[in-house]
Amino acid sequence: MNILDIDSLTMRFGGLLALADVSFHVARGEILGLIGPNGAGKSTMFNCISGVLRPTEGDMLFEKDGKLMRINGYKPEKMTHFGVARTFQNVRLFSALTVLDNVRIGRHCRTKANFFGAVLRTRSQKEEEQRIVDESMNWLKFVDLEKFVFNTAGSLSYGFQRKLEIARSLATEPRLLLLDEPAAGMNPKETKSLIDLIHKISDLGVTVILIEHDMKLVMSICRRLVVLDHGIKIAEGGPREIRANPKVIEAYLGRGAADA
Amino acid sequence: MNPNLKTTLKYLLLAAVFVYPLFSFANEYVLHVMVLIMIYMVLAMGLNIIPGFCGLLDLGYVGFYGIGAYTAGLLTIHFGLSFWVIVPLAALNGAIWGVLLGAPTLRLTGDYFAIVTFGFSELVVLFLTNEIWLTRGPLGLPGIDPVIIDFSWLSTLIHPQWDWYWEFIGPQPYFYLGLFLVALVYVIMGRMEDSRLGRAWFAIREDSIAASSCGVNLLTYKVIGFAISAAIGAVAGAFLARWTMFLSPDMFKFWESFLILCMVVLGGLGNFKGSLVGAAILIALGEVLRIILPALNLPTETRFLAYGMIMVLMMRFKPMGFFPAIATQSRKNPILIKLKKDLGSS
Amino acid sequence: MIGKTWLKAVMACCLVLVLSTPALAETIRIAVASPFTGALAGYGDNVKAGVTLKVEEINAQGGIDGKQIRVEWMDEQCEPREAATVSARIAQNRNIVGVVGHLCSSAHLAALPNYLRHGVPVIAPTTTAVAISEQSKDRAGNTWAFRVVYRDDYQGEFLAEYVNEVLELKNIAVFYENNDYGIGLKNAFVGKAKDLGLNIVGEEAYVSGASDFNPQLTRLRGRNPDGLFISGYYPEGALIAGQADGLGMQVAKFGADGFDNVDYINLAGSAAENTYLTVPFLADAAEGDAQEFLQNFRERFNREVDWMSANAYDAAGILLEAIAEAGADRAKIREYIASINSPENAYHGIAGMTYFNDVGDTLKPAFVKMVKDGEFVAAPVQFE
Amino acid sequence: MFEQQLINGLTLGMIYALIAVGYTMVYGVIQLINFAHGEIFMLSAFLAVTFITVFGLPIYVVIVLTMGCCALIGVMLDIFAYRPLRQSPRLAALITAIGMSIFLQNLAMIIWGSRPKPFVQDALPAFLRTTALTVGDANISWLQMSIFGTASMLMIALFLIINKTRVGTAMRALSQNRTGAALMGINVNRVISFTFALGSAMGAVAGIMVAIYYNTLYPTMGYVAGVKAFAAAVLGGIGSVPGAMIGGIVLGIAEALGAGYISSLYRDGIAYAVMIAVIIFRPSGILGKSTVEKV
Repeated sequence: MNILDIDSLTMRFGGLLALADVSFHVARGEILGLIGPNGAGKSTMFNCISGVLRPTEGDMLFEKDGKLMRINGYKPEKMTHFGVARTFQNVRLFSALTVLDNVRIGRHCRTKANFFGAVLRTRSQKEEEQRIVDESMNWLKFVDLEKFVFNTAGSLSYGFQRKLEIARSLATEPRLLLLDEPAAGMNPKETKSLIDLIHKISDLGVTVILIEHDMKLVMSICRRLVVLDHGIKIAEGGPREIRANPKVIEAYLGRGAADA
Repeated sequence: MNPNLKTTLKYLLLAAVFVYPLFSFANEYVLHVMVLIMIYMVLAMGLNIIPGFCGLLDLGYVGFYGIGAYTAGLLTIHFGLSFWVIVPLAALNGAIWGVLLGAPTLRLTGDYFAIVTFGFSELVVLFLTNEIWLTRGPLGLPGIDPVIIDFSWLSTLIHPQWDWYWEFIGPQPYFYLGLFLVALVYVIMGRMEDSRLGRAWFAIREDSIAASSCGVNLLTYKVIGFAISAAIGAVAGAFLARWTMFLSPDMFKFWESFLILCMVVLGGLGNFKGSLVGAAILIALGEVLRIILPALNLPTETRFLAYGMIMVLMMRFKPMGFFPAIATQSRKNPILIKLKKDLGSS
Repeated sequence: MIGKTWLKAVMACCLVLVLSTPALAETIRIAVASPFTGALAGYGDNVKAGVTLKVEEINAQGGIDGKQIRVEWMDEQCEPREAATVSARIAQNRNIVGVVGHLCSSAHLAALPNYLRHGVPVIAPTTTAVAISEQSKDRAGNTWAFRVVYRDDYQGEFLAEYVNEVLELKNIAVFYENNDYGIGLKNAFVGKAKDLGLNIVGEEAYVSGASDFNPQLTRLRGRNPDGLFISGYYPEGALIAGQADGLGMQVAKFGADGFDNVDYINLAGSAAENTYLTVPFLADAAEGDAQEFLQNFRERFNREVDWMSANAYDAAGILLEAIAEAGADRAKIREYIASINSPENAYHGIAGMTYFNDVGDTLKPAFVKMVKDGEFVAAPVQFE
Repeated sequence: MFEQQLINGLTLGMIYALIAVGYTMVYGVIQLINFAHGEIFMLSAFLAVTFITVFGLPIYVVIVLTMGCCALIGVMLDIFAYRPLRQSPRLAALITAIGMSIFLQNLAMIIWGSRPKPFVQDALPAFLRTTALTVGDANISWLQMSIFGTASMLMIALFLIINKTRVGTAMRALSQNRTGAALMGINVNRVISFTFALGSAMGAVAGIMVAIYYNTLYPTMGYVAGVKAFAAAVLGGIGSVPGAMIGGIVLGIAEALGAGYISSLYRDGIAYAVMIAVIIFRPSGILGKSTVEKV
């Protein structure tokens, strides 16, 4: 069964057509690569799925309790609640807060203590706080950041910040994880550990959509790829097909490259 | 300084302040100023939620202060309600207005929100000034009863000769009541800060888009923050009403909003303990200048000249405030202390 | 963190404590509480001038019992909160035996509880609010708060009668300042005017510190009044007169003591002509002392005297006389002032004679001045 | 009566607009609400009167001289108070602005005294107070005409400076992206100082016009006018110069009509209520561009 169906999605910003009639689907449990040159509309696609933007036309269907439901127009926090988590192209951490606090905030949508619980320090609130810390620690261990629990997020190196952002999004218990260029700015060693991490995430049963420019990384972990160019889907298929697709080559290398 | 010595000294000083009003040499003016400082401590802590925790500029906090004060004053004069009933009612009224103002406007960005809050507080003052049938307007609201603790109904049941009835006269009882109020708000602030609620606020402050992708409903949590902040401001107002026993719309001009904001910034945005220092410094500064300037043979008229200059200098050399660290309360969270220990030992 | 926080807060408080310990000196100290900074500092300056003149006179004569008088100038910006703090400071300092102040009624009302509880005699030169009468006694029934100015209700009614009988205006437009003074005065005037059968064609308000009155005046102009009653102070009053003139409203203007400042004419220029105002004293009608005072005032401050300075001069005079007669003791001073309770033992100041009733209010005759050829002159018809 | 109220409102609005451009330009380049701007407006009135009474200069010279002095004050304000705080949190600069506002206000009070002063009427041409034309039942004086004229002229000049000159281009670049502008070789500090100078000069003209129009000046006059003008700047869309002009005029007219037809007691309240309503329905003001954060 598909976890996400994108059906002729269109996104306009004034006169600019960022996504034009894009359709594809994501199967439950797969790692899908979303690639394309700069300005192709990849991040716009993520912003639509995660609720930051409301698409102009078309449908987005997300699997919930075994049924597909239309998710156009839901706010980001609602999408997180449904089980869609994401990272950002430019890392967006709560940089003045500690690493642990960042992940604890990720637990927000799965917990429910309110003002009165907090002020009266009820038993259930205390238990919940303990659970939040335990679970957050598990996620930090999952991404190998347990050494930095009490450091401020802003003080981490770029690679670790990326990982922390992944840990934070995992803490929301997603079923679909959107990773926006997770390897950008990483050295080869960090990239390698990232590949392992993505595999580990997939092993948990989380479906992953990946935007990435590092073709080696994409080709090595994605079974299937969707290619966008100027808001139009130009190709879809396995890594080998895509690599051979003349349209893709043209999009990346310019007209003429495919003929040569 | 040796940390142990420091702790001891700190508690000694606290104890000294605590017993000071009981001595016969206690200076009533000093006590008066201390009570005033405590009111501003409550206000500054309450305001800190908005610019400090949620990262929104609020230029109209005095509106809620005024709403609380007049709620308390009118309920006292017309219905003779007890202070202990009035405080929750004032808080509730403040919170209601916080929600009414916040719900439609908290989606505004940055300075647009700031100017809306400012406009609101001006409207509150205009209402208090113009609706003479209700508030007596510029004539002021004199003759508000002081705080009364009345357990006579209980004492007569126990013993006919006993009369457990105390009326607050002079600054001493208000000092302790104020201290209680500061402590109460302090504890509430600490507990809120180190909770799911506080973390959601800090997330909004640090990066609202990331916060919403963590599942934080931005508007809801901003409105909650605004309502709580308003309620705290209203409580301070209720205390003020029963302490000064006189209210006038002049007491809630927008300069007060700025003053409280200055306290918050000076103490450190997002650090509610810093707000205590900010309040103490800015109120004490006004009084210190009142005393020092004549001693230096400078005319009274130079008082605010110096005040403004000192404010500028403080910001010049402490642009982040005295205590820039945020979310410090979690350092005392037993769960985290234990975690730290476990991590250290492994 | 918390340690340092508390430490600093406590240290700040201690600093206040240390600095506020009273200094010992061979002087008699009185306090003057008024706005010396802020929007209303101009009025505070008037009070300061009046008191300064009186104190300098006494000190030049050798002070009281050989002790010089020292004045503590207490700035309260006309803000009730500041006034309450200032009054606590005054009350605490036992060396201060009496107070001249406050300037604004709201500040005065906020300060009174402290004075009453500690027993500080206080004489207000300018507070006209009616509500003060109910707040002037302590629990034992002793009056501690006095004022040398008549109440709003008296002036307002007086003015209504004057307008009716002497000026013979029938259609009155009322323009009042939205503060305790303006409203109190206006209410008294309107109430009396209606009783007298005058026609109040419109009531408009403005806020103090405003500078544009055209919208309200335009509205009032539409009602064709033959008189404009401006219930407020001279700075706004002058602008109102000027703007009314600009709008082509050639009507008689009248106000109360709030207008009695030569700046009214300076600011309003030719538009000030044909303005009538009630005042507690008339320079022309004043006795010998007063003429000397006027002369001294002009020399010392290089401006014409206004009613605030005159009242402050008298208020300080009463307080200092009480100190001289009864000694530098708060309770005795209070008793002495309270005993000035009939025309026979009234204090004869430059603003006429002053005596107090049971609640500390004063009963004074009111006079009428008018602006003629760019100067204040006594109105041709006075009124008893 | 309506025409008269409209004229009243328009005059008021022109003055607000002149002050508001000072707020909005500074906000545009450094995102600072310069609360001390109102005090510059106040200082200009006092400086002008001082120049006339002490040095006996003719009014036209005085206006130019005052504009220059206020521009200088604005630049000094920037250099001494705000420049050290460029890298600090925005609120630190805001508090500094409030502190400077208190300082300047009290400084003026100490120098010139706290009582209101009349403007020197003798220095003005006599025809100013006479009626220029009559529209319906409204009289428009030459003074009002010259306020309209001066304000409009200055607005056009400002528009030309911002859109047609090199420094104007630099200002616009700065308001888009300060780092980018610096990388393009723009001397950021100099452009910011120029912005302060320009805004202060505009405020100075407004100050003199208010002092002449109402024939009064006092140390706290900058406070209220400044706050209203700030509201006008926000109403028009803070950061937008044409927005500030429109915001000022809208606010002035709303105030005059509100006071004339609804309630003079709620005069300021009507201005604020209009402002709040506009902002709720147009969250970035009348002409402000809503900035969408790039994710």
